[in-house]
Amino acid sequence: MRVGVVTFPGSLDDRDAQRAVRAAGAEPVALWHGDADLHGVDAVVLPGGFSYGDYLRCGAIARFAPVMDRLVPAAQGGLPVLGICNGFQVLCESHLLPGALIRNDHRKFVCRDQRLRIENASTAWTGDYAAGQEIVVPLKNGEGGYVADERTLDALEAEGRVVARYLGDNPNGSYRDIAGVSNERGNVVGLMPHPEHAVEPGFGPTTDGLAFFTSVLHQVVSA
Amino acid sequence: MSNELDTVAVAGGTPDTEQPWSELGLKADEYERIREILGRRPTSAELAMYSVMWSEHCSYKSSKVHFSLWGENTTDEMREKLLVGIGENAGVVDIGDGWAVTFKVESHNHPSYVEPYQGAATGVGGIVRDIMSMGARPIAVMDPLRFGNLHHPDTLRVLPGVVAGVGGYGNCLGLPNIGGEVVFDDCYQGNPLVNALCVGSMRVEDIHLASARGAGNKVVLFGAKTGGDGIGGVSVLASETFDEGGPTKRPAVQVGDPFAEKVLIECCLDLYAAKVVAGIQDLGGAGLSCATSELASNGDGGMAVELDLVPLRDASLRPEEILMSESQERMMAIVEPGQLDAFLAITTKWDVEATVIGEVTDGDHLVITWHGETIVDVPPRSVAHDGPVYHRPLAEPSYRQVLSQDTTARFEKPATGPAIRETLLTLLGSPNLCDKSWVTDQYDRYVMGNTALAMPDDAGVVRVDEETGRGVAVATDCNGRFAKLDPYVGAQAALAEAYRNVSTSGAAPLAVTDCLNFGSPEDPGVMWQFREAVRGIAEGCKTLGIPVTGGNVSFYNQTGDVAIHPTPVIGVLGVLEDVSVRTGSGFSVDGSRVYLLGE
Amino acid sequence: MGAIVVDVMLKPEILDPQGQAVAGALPRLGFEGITDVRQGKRFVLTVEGEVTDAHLAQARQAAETLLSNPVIEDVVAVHALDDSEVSAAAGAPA
Amino acid sequence: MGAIVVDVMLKPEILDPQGQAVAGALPRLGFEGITDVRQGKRFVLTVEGEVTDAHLAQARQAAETLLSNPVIEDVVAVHALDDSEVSAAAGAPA
Ligand SMILES: Nc1ncnc2c1ncn2[C@@H]1O[C@H](COP(=O)(O)OP(=O)(O)O)[C@@H](O)[C@H]1O
Repeated sequence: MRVGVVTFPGSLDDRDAQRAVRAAGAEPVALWHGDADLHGVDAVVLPGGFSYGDYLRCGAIARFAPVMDRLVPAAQGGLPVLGICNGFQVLCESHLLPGALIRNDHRKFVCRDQRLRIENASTAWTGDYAAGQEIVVPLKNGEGGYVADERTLDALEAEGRVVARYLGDNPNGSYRDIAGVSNERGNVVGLMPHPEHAVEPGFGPTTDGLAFFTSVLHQVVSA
Repeated sequence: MSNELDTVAVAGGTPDTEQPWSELGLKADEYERIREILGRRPTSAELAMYSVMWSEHCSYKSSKVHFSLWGENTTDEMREKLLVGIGENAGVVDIGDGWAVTFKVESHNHPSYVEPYQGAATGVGGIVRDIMSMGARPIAVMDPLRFGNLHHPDTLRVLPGVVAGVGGYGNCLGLPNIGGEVVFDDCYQGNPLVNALCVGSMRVEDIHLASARGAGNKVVLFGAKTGGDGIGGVSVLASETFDEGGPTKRPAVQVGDPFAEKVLIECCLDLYAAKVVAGIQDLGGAGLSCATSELASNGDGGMAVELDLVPLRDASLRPEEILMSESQERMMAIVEPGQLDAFLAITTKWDVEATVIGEVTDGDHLVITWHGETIVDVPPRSVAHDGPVYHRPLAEPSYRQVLSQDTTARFEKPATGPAIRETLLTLLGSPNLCDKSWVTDQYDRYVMGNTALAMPDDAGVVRVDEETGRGVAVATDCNGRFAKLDPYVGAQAALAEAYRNVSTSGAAPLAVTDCLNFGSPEDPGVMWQFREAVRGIAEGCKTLGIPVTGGNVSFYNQTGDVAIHPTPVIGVLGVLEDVSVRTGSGFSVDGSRVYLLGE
Repeated sequence: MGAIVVDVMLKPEILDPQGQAVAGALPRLGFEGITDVRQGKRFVLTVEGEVTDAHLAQARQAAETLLSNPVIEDVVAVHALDDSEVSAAAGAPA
Repeated sequence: MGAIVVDVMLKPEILDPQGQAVAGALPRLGFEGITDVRQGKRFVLTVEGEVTDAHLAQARQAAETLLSNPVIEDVVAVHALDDSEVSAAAGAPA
């Protein structure tokens, strides 16, 4: 099983995502933003970071990278794609996921160990969790406030597309405490917190994040 | 300066032209020395170069004489693990298994007072480029900070701006922030201290040095375009005391572009891996003046540079301004002609602009032309290394007598349970002891996935080798109040504290870096404090058996004639064979016994 | 050399933390008459030569595709920068 | 309810990484005619009732003290938002 990890200029957690893929037992494949080719991977992670400095809007410029020309139709066709933090922002800008991420309501970057509840354990990336399971993984962002209009939010709730929710204090002003959402099919997931920083004992608060990466392995193998 | 190009030929024929050496911060005798070296008056471009390179900040002219204390107190045993010592961009130590680590702390104090966000941001950017220029991948940053009174209105401007700047730049670069300090004291009100430390790692054989060797090799400038940022900033902002109205000379502020720097890091690492870099230097204070003269001075020949080839952001810049510009996110490499194509292929991949602006020559002069006319023709050593050296007068300041008589005897000691409780709560709630997470939560400590300890622990610990778990611990410390009472003992106390913090994490201390923040060197009392602090650190290091590998001096941290407390910030680095055995500083298991070690 | 201004504001229903922070600070500084603040972005695009209709059309398209995110933002104006504004931009505050 | 617009731009000599990132992206998206981009801020201040000269004076002062950082930014315009702009802001792109 080969999982691609895209590097945009300004990606930061690309090596971390590769490490997490390896820890889950899959083979990480480095994908380059300027190369319009997915090299036959079975799933893709868009990692965290500040692509193009996130100067315009986070994820706005990365969305137009050549690799995205391939990724968008593949995702629409069912390829499992996980966007973490900046990757989530890129997925929203690409309209693969609804809504957008804006500046944290307290206007500061926040880095902390975050409690989450997995709300939907049937997406391509959460199958190894139990629905309702609580986990702790790092959260680190300056523009992590998830926003969408009421209709969209209601639809997401109704269709079970809220994948994870913040527990405790809302860290960034996200509407309805939303930490992650999926597309209708459940193959594309965007997540603000960083499971890839919680896969190895001693480096990160827990190893609770590993199941995101094993989930996709099991789902692809069984599909 | 008139608009006519001041070439070497013009300068030779017009010895009596008035020059603004004093405005540029040079002393009359320094200007005379430049004329002696050149055998004529300098051109305006040469004057610009000498003035920035001979500034306190770049030349260490007041501090240099005391640096012999480092060497005198470094034994051969202490040098064993030292791969690169004082004098290069940053020191490098051998941490075993073929791994080398480089680290250094630097100040960006005055710019951070003028524009807190950008000052702090570019402070981080500058030290990271120093580390990159050694051939290393930067792997962590730290930020020892000092502010004035927490309740002073100006602190409301400076503190959030500095913290946001350190975080904004470091987070965007993807470097974990693994520690630092936040200290409040009235003495820093008009002179906050923003010190930034960076650690980098590399294989021993990948160490790169800043020297231009091999006639015919190309001089390549790469990274951001050159603009009018901080022109004269280094000499003005770093060497002049603030008057009430703030800085009076060029107010140009440098703006950092962390995205450009992130791309530059990855680009440099690809260049190193492809082995297409023969020499490299970052552009920091004094910009091209510094990079060209230092590379040439450290090399084996001369250098010829066509300054008009430098890509500009602002087409109206004059040659002397281009030489002095402190635009950020730029590097200069020496590249063998046969490797130039491979070099440029890598910079193109990363969308980094790279321009050949000259070459190494077999002469012994640095010659810079502007559209074919020679505007600089100097021996590079005279610019970069043989600047003025001052033996400034020292005198023990009289305040110490008064201070030493003011003991704790006049305080009433809390005697009852409630009084002790009250005292404890007051202490815990005081700005210098309270929880610092308002600051540290704004910094990414997880990025890169190698952080084994960070705040709230006493030392930061990062893994260097993912296979073996080998890694390093770093801590920074300084209590300026101790240093004010006795700079010798205070500096040693800072060293000892950082040493202890590294040891308690489970690491074996290996090397020291320091950032010496002081008032005006023209004040004999300050100079005495400085000398005592250096002596304290050097002798302390000898006792502990670990060498000073590099650091930075920041003078003129004073408002009017009132200097800050002497603040020699000490960083100690240690090595762990396997970071998984590191010890955190909290109680982790219920029922553990608590021991007090030492006296 | 001409210039085109593109103004982008968050949609009215989207939370604007920056605008709110400014609005909260104003009364403390003695500015009493201002009841609300929204913060948006202003882009100044430089084009070669005079601003033509073709330039404006390009700018409008860039505004809709790259410079704004229609999920949360509105493009509120795209227009050539007139000379009085250019001189203001070059120095004197309005 | 009236509204006042305050436009703030980085001083021309100050590096604008945001504008540069946009400028770098435009040609890749096929926008060829745009040679440079600068990104600034636009504030819309709401006041009670009609915009008066007193409001404008306040806005100007707020612009100089709070809304801009005079070390690196210029206030390039302070003016009442006219009705056509208000309606644009409320919906239709210009
Ligand atoms: N400016 C800063 N940047 C990063 N970390 C910091 C900073 N200030 C304090 N810290 C971290 O916060 C923790 C607590 O700091 P502090 O209260 O100063 O502890 P101590 O008194 O034990 O040195 C330490 O891990 C320290 O490294």
